[in-house]
Amino acid sequence: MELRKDYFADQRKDDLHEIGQPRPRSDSPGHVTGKTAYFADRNFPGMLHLKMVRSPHHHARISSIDISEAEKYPGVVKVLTAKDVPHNVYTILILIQIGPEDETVLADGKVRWKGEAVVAVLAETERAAQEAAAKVKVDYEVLPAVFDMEEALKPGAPIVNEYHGQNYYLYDSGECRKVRFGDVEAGFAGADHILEQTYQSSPIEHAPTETTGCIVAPEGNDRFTCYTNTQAMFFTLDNASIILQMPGNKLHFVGGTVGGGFGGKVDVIVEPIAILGAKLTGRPVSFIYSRAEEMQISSPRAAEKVVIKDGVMKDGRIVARKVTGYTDAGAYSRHSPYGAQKGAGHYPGPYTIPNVWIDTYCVYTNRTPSSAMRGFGVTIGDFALEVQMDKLARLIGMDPLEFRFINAYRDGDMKAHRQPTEGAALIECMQEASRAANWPVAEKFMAMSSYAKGA
Amino acid sequence: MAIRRGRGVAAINYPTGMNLGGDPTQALVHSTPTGNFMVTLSSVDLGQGMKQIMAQICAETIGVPTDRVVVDTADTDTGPHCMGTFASRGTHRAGNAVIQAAREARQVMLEVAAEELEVNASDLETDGQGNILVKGAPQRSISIFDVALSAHFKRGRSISGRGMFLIPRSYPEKETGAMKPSTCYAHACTVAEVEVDDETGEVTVLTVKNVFEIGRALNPKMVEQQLVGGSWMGISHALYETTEPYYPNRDHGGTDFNQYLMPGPGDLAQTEIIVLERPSADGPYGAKGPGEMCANPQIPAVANAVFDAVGVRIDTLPITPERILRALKAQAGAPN
Amino acid sequence: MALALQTFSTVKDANAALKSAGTRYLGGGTLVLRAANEGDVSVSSLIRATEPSLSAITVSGSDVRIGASVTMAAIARHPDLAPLAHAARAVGGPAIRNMATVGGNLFAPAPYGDFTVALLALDATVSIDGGEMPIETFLAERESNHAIVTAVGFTLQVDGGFRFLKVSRVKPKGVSVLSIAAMLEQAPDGTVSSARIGLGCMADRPMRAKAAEKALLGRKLTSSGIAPALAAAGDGSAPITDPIASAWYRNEVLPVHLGRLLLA
Amino acid sequence: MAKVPVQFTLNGAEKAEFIDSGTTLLHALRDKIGDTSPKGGCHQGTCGACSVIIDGELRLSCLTLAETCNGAAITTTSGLSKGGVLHPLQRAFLDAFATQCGFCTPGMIMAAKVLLDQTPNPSRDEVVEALSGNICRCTGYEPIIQAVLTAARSNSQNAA
Repeated sequence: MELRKDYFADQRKDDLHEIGQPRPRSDSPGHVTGKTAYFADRNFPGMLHLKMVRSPHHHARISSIDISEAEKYPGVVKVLTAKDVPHNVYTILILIQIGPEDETVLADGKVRWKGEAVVAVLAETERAAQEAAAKVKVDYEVLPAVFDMEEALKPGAPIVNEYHGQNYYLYDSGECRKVRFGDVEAGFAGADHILEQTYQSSPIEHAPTETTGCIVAPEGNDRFTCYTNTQAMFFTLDNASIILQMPGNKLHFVGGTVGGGFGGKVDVIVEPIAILGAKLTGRPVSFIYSRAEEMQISSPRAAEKVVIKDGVMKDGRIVARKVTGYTDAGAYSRHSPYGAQKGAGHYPGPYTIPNVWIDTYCVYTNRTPSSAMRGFGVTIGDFALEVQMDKLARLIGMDPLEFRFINAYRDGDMKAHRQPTEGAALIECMQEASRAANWPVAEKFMAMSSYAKGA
Repeated sequence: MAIRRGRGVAAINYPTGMNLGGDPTQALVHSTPTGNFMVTLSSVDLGQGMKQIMAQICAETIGVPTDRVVVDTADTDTGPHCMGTFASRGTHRAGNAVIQAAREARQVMLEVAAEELEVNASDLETDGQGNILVKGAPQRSISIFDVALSAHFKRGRSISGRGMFLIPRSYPEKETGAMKPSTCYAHACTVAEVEVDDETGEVTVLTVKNVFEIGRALNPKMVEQQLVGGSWMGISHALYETTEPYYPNRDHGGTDFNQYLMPGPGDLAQTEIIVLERPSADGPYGAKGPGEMCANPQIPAVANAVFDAVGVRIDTLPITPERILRALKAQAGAPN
Repeated sequence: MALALQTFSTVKDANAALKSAGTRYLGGGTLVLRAANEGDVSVSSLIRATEPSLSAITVSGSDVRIGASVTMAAIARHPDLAPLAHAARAVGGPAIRNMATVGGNLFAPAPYGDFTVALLALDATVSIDGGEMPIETFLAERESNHAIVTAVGFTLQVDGGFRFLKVSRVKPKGVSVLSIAAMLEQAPDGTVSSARIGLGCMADRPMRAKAAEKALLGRKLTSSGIAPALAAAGDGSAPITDPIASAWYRNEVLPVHLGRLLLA
Repeated sequence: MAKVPVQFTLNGAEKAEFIDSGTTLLHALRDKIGDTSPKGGCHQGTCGACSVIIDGELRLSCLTLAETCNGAAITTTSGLSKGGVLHPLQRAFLDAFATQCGFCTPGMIMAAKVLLDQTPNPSRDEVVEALSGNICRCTGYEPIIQAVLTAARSNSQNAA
C-alpha cells in the first residue's frame, strides 16, 4: 500500500503521535495463539442445543403442527412453537420507528419463505435435537409464490406479507422513496443521446467463517447472559426485550469478538429464541447456525434491479438521469426499507447532474429475507451506475475515464437530495488511478481539483 | 481458442455511517490508579480492528502511548450504548465518542497535574510518552503515572470522561426527497485488467489498481488490511457469488464453501492499493469509513473490463462463465 | 440415537455388522461424518475395519492394487503411482487428501469423485466381498451395494498414456465443473490404437465417453484428428446442474476441455 | 450412551477421557478437553478452521472421530508457542497483519506448519496449495501467503 501524502496536504496536520502509526493490533496475539474467545468458545454444564424445524415451502398456510412425538423423544427438553413467544410478531427497526411489525419469530399460521423457522427443538445433544426435529409433523397447504419484484408489484399478485397489505414498503412518500431535482424530462428532451439500461443482481451471502449464533446462560438471579456474535449489542438486546416482553435489565449481552460479520449479524434472529429457551428450561442454551443455514437461511444481500435512463450530450455532460431501483426484501422487512432509502440518497452517484429523478422501491417476495451487507443500498447501485457510465462514454466515443472527469462532483456542487457536496475527492482518486494504471487522460483533467470552482 | 484481454475503470463514493443519521454511540474513559486508561464501549469488533483503533484514538487524545490504553467493549452491563458495527460507522461514530470522552478525561488529568506542578492547566502539554510538561519549560514535568496516583489517593479526582456522538436524524422530504444524508464520503477509483477465455467464458483478473480516499489512515497497516480484503471481495462479488445461481429457479443454492464460490488463494489478482487522505470535517482525526466502499469499485471495473475484452455486456451479477459464454454465442449468432 | 462407532479387525466381521439397519461404513469420514454432522439422522451406527490390506498399495510390474482405505495423499506421494498423482491431488485440499480414501471416492456423488474418473479411464476392477467387478458395473449399482469395498486394481503403464484434467472455478482447490481422464495408446505412426475416457460431472456419477473413445481410434491427436471425438464427447451424458455450473454449461465446455487435454 | 476411552497426546501432554462414541475430535478437544483453538466453521470439511495436526499430517478435526485417534500425537495452534515465545509462524502472522477476525487463523497456522515442516523453503505456489483447504473471508489471502513465506525465510535464516 502506498500512502500519497502529497494530495490534500494543506488540509491535514500530520504531527500526531499515535494516529497514523502502524501499531500492531492488540487482538492479533490472541488470534495467532488460538486464545481469542469467540462466543462459542464458552461451554456450560448442562447446555441444551437448539435446532429449528424449517418450512420446506416458499409460501404456505400451516394447517396443523404436531409436536407430540418430538416432545417425547429421548433427550428432548422443550419444544417451542409460536404460542410460546410472548411478542411473536416483530420488526427490528421498530427501535427507530420504522414499522410495521411484520415478521414472526416462529411461524404462526403461515410461512412466507422456504426455510422459515416454524418449531424450535431443545435437547441434551445436537443429535437428539436433530432427530426430534425430524419427528415434528407440520401440515401445509401450499400457496402461490412470487419471486420476481415486478411480478410482485402487479395488481393481483399473491400478497406475500399481510402486515403490509401490499408487496412494497409504504414510505411516507408512497410506494417508493423519491428524489426530484431539476426537470428530468426537459433534460432528456435537450439531450444528444438517451440510454436506458437495466441491471440486476443476485442475493449474496456474507459467508463469515464463524456462523451466526449465541449461547445463553441463566445467571440464577432471573437474569440471562447472552454470549453472542451480534454486530449490534443493544440493538439486539432491546429487540429481544420487546420480543420476550422481558425488561431489558434482565438481559446481559456479552460479545464484541466476532468471526466476521460483513452485515450478516445484525438481524436479531438467534438471540430471542435462545433466551426464551433458557428461560423456560432454566438451562444454558446454544443456538448456532449450521453452515448450510448460514449460507441459505441467514439474510443475504438483497437482489436488486436498477433501471437507469440517462440523457447525455456529445461533449460528455450528463444532463438528466432517472433511476428506478428495486430492492428485493424477500418476505420480511428486516433492514431493507432502510437500504432502499439509502439508495435514494446515493443516486445519481458521485456526479453533478442538473436533472435527476429517483424512485427506490423496497419489494416483498417469497425469497429469503434479505438484509444489510457491506455496501448496503449502494454496492449494486454502483455496479449499475459505473457500467452505465462506461456505456455512455462509448456511446459518445469518449474515453471512459475522461468522461467521468467531466461529470465528477466537486465541493459546493448541489446534490440531487439538495445538500451541497463537501470533502469531495473523486477527481484526485481518478487522477491517481490514471497514473497508476498508465491510463493517460488529457492534461486539463489532470489539472482539475475537487476544491470548489474558483476557490 | 483465444484468451482476450481488456481493462475497465470505475469511480465511486460512499457515505460513512447510517445515511440519515440518528445512530448514536457513547464511550466512557477513565484512568486506573497508575495512569493507564480504560475505554468502555459496547461497540463490536468484527475483525476490522475496532479495539485497536479506539485505543489509538484515545491515546492520541489523552497524550499517552497506545499501549497505556485498554479497550473494554461489548458487555451491556458495563458499556454505554452503541448502535452497532455496520454502515462503515464504527471508527467514525465510536471514534468521535472516544475523543469527546478522552478530552474530558484529559482535562481532569491536566487539572490534577496543574495542582501538583502549581501552574495553570492551560499551560500544560503532554509529550505523548506518558508525561505532562509545562509549555516552554519542559524540565518542569510530572509523569501521568504520578498524576493518576495523586488524583486517586490524594486529590480525590476521577480522571474520566463521557463521550457521545450523534448525527441528528434527517427525514427526507416526501415529494422532493430533500434530505441530509451523511456529509462524510469516502472515494475510490479502480482500474481492473482481465483475461477472458472466449471458448469457456472463464475470467482471470490479472491486476486491480485501487485508489482509495479515506479521510485519514488512522493505522495504515490496518487500513491496508481492510482495503486488500475488500478488493478481493469486490472481485468475488463481480464474478462468483450468488445464493441463487439459477434464479428464478431457486434450487441449487450453495450450502457450503465448496458450492458457494469465492476466489481461492490461487485466483488472486495482482493488487495495488494507493491511499489518499482528505480529512473529513466531522471524522475522528479526519477519518472516514473505508470498510464497505473498498469492496465496491472492483465490481463495475471488472464488468467493464470483460466488455473491453470480449465485447459482450453482462448486466446481471455475478458475471459467470456461463453468462459470458451465452452472450458470446448470441453475439456470434447475431447477424452483423 | 447417538452415533456409535464399531471397529472390527477383519473385513468379514465388519461386513456382517454392516447388515444392520442405519449402519454406514466409515472410511476417511469426509462423506459419512459430514452427513451425520449435517443432521442426516438415517446414520446411527458407523462401522470400520482395520485390516492392514485395506491400507496397502501393492505394485508388481504394471499391476497396481490400492487398498480401499488408502488416502489420496498416499497415492499422490507414492513413487510408483506418479502418473496418478495429479488426479489424486485433484481431490479436496491437503487435509481432505489426508483423509479421503479411494474406497470413499467410489461412492462420492457428483461433483465429487474426481479420482474415480481416473479409475474409470484405467478400467479398474473393484474388489468387494471376496470378488471383483469392473468399475463401470460397480458404479452403475453402487447404491445397492452393502458390502465393504476392499481395493481397486488396474494396470498402469509407467511410460505414459494417462492424462487427467480437472476444471474448477476456484483455484487451487475447487470442486469440479468437470473432470476428464484419458488413457490412450498410440501406434508408432501416432494414430490412437486404444482409448478410454472417463468424465466427471457429466452424469450423477463418473461415466465413460464411449462415442468419443470410438471416434478417436485410428486418428491422430491433431485438431482435425480429434474433431469427431470432440463432437461426440457428450454423447450419452446427462450433466448435473449444481451451484458450480449448469448442465448446459458443462455440455458446452466439455469438448473445449477434452480438446485441450488431448492436444496437450 | 456408550462411553469409550480415548487417549492421545495433545501438544505433548497426555490426555485421557471417556467420551460418547461418535464424538468428533473437534468436539472432544473443545468441549471435553477445553482446547478451543480449533474452530467449528462448517462441520462439513469445507472451511479448514478446525484443522489440527495428527501424527504429522494435517487433518480436519470436524470429520475425525476422537476414538480413532487413540495413541496419536495431536498438535493444535494453542500448543505452538513455547514458554511464552511465539512460533515463527505466529510471529509472521502478527508482523504481516495477516489476521482480521482471527477465526480462520488457527487453522491457517496448522496448514502452514505442516507445509513448513515438510517443505522448509516453499514456493509461493506451494504455499497457495497448502492453504487451499482453508477459507478466509476477511483478508483476501495475500497477507496470509506473505506471512507463511516470511516465516519460511526466517526459519531458514535461523537454521543457517
